[in-house]
Amino acid sequence: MFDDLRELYQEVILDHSKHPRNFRHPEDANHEAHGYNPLCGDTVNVYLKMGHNGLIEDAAFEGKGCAISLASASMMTEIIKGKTETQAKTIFDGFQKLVKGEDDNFDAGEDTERLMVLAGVKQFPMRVKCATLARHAMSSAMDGAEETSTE
Amino acid sequence: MFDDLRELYQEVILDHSKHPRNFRHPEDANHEAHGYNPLCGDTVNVYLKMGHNGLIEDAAFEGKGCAISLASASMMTEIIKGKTETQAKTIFDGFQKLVKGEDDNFDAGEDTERLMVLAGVKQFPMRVKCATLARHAMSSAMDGAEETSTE
Amino acid sequence: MNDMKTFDIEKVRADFPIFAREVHGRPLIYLDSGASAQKPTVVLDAVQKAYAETYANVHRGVHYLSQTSTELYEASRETIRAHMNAASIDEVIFTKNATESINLVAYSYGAANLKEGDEIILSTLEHHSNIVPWQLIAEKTGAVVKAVPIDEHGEFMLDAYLEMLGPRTKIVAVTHISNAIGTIVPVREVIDAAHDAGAVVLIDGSQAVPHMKIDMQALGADFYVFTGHKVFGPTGIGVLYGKAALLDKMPPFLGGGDMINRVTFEKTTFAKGHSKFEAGTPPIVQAIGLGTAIDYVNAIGFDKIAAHEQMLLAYATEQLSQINSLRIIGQAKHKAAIISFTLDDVHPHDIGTIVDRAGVAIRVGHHCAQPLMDHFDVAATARASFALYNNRADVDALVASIRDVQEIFG
Amino acid sequence: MNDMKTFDIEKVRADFPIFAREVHGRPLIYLDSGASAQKPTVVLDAVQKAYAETYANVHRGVHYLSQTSTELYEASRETIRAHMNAASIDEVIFTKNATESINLVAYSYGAANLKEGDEIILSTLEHHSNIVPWQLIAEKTGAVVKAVPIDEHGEFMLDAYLEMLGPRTKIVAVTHISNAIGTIVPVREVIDAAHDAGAVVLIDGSQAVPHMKIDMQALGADFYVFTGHKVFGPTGIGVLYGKAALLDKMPPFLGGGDMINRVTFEKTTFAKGHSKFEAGTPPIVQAIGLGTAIDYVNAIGFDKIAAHEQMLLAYATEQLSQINSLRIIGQAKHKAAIISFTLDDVHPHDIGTIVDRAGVAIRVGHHCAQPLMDHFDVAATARASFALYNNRADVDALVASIRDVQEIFG
Ligand SMILES: Cc1ncc(COP(=O)(O)O)c(C=O)c1O
Ligand SMILES: Cc1ncc(COP(=O)(O)O)c(C=O)c1O
Repeated sequence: MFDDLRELYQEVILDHSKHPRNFRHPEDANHEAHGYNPLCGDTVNVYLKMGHNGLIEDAAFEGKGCAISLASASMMTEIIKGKTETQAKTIFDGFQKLVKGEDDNFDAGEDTERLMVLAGVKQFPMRVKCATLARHAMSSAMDGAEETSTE
Repeated sequence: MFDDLRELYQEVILDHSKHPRNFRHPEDANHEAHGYNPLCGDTVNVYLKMGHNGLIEDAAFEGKGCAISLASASMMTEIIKGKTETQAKTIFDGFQKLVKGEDDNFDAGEDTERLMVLAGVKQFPMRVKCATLARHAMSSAMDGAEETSTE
Repeated sequence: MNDMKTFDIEKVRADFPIFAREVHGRPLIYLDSGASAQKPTVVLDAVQKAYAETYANVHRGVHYLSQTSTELYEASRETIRAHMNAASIDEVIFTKNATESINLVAYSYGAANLKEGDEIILSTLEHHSNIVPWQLIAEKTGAVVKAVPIDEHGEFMLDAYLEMLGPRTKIVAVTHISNAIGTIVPVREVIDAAHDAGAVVLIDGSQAVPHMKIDMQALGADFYVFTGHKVFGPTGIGVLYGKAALLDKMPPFLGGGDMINRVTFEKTTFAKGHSKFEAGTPPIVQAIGLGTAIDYVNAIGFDKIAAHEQMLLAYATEQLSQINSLRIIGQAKHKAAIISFTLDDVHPHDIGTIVDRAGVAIRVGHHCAQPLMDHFDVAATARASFALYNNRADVDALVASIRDVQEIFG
Repeated sequence: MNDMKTFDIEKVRADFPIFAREVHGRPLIYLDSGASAQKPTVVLDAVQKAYAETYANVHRGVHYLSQTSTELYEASRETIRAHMNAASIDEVIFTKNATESINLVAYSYGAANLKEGDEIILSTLEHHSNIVPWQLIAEKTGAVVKAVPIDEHGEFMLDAYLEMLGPRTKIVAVTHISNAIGTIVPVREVIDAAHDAGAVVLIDGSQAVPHMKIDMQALGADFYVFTGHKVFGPTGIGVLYGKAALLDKMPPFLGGGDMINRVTFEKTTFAKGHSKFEAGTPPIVQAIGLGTAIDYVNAIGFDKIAAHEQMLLAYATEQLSQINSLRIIGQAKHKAAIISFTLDDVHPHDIGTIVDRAGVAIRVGHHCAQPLMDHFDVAATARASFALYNNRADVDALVASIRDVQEIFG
């Protein structure tokens, strides 16, 4: 078996994909968006509860997808909860560069290590969209858009 | 210079193309047809006076065209005049095979020799349509069609 | 003739240069011919030669290269006519792919003949290329698109189809073989019934032509389309067969050079025959390559190709069925060598990524057949599709790589 | 940079394998690049390699070959974007030829925006491919097609054009360079005036792209089309550039795989960007070949190519002018290296046949520009068109072969 496969499908990722965190539809969510990957038909609905000063009080999702997209959605909801919109978007941008292999010095503060488990995606360019589907939908939810597609 | 060019552009052909016979519009023509070659824009109008029993009493034409198409039209009018429709069509068919190189034993009776001067066309497949434009228009005129095109 | 001993799979494989290469350090196991087929050396040579030795534009020239290029291009049309047993070369139109062929019929025949309330019958098996053009034209004309259902095995439901046919049915457009699950549709029955109802029929043969001999005069379809790249030919070329009687009455689709008779700003008249539908410089070299590809498969013989592929289908079905948690989607009685499957709990994209590392190329996704995916209530499947150059070792490699998937996903 | 000494014509000729061949026992003198250009070895190698080493269908696969094929295909789009200086790759759409590109705009933009009485302005210089699509769409929408006149030199009459523009003008579609007589149209002025009048502009760059550098952002055209085979690329590929703001609002043209977002029988939504207009399997390998061709000409440099071709144009014009009874049709001030001519009393088809026997390939006929032929009151002309690989010896051979014509016709 191949090292890069082992790196992609790390324990943490498989765990998040099998037992996604925040996999629910909070009743008090006030922002939501739908993400869709036309390549594989995967869908994700993200739900945010945005408080004062852009604080993300709750983040959750529902949807179908591959291990990478589920794990990515699951981890993202954990990470952005309690952050401000600006902080979240900075993390999204860094994450985007990380999985595209555009930035080797990824730094997302305390979340760096957690997100680094998804860095293996950069060896698999066709899977980058899986890793970023949730992040795009979350951005859209913050911006008020209703539907995003990775294409 | 090349032999096959000399054979194609024989004196007789150049003469017919420069001084086409029966180049006129007879007032008493009772059949006519328009021929058009979309490849070069050449046009020919043929006029026939058909008598009893399908006898071709007069044959004439007008039009623009290359040396081959003009010579062919000119010679055809001479040859079919005085023949019956059936005789003319037999000659047309034989002529068609001759210039396409499909028949080495061309026989059009007394007209064989005259038409053989156009046999050089068979070395020039792209020019076969030039040689047969008038013949197609004449067939159409006999059949009552109004417009033919070589394509 | 039908002697399998003379189908030498190693010799066939040697005809395809791509099998000399490795992928991720492993021999290439190519099980994605349903998406696009590999090309034999004879086709590549024909393409190279057409560019390097006899290239010029066609139809409009009297010079030697133009004439040669035209002859090669038109000879290819005749090859395809003969292969399909079309009645005349005027029934064989070159397009850029099967998708354009279908759109041509929708835009030309469809727009001219459909009225508000008329019905276009498709099936749940269709590829998007045989759905969307009809939806677009339905929207323009007020016609209605209906889909013949399929059963749980993925069989085309002939009875339901017969009941759907009626006086409003104007066009029936169905696939010959499903690209996603391999179902072979009983097109002969479909066509006869449609004709009885007074409808015209388009058959999407994109997946059929690589696997079986087709015969237009025996089949009786009004239109039949296929695409060059799936039948071992170049990309950029497709074929539309249409009955001359219909084509003659259809308005042109694309306007431009070569499809005209006479152009003035006041009035333009159109060419006759296949030319009316071939606007602009055609895919000259691609047509030449496609003719060569058709000659190649005919030299091997479709009886042998079909027997070889059915053997692979049976072997692969048997081997895959032994994998726990693997579910084969589509178990029609008559199938081409295409197997779609899912694994419990493992998404097809993850399957695709993992088997690729073992050199195994399969397709994962919706296969441009989302209504079919919806029918089976899956977003995507993994699909292994076979062609004449595959062998049993390819099946074994696929099975082994699926074990890798299971190992990773525990 | 602009040092002509570094344009080594013999080296350039050696890049094109076809010049190794003879025609009728004579060296090939190819003066028909206006109809289609020859291909350099680098393009043939790219095509061969794309089929033999990295071939698979694009966009839909996660396996290695599909990914590689997709990367090569999309890299080509970026090459073309950069070459045209388009603002984004979403403005670069691959079609099968220039004709399809124009039809796409007519069917999509035209059908959605034209109403009864609206005006489409073309010019008398146009190729049929930039006339017929507009006539077809005018017939469907009730719009009216008008043609800007040209003068006796074949010059586009800018004044007349400015007067024709008005509130009803919705679309202006003119050629950048006339394929039949070489006139270079002042497209910048045409575009600016059209924009002032509120019309959108399509420029047919089929004859311009092989001869000059183009810059979409400097030019400001709303749509710009060209065809691959004239710019040393494969057949079966064309390009449509369109401003993103317009493309985004346009309905799809061809429906099928790859141009969708989500398909159901109830409702289908479409992809964004260039994908919306690329239905079905694209001309994958042809796009790769075209990108290689564009890289090839850029490596030589358009300043050198243009200088070389203008030198040939001047030399050929001078030499041909010395032939009694030869009349050059089209003597615009700014011309590309295209010379149309007639000989008193000798029909162009006879000229073509005779010079061909001397190995000289020229085009004879109406050059798909019948309204232009009508303007000059000829049914056909003979046309010599030059490209970067032609040299002065080619001109001399042409002149000598015309002497043969005169000898035969006495
Ligand atoms: C000016 C012009 N426009 C359009 C075309 C059409 O190009 P194509 O036939 O490749 O579609 C051509 C060439 O034939 C041309 O010269
Ligand atoms: C059944 C079927 N129809 C149509 C198509 C469309 O072919 P193309 O993409 O070459 O136009 C395909 C393949 O993609 C197919 O499998």
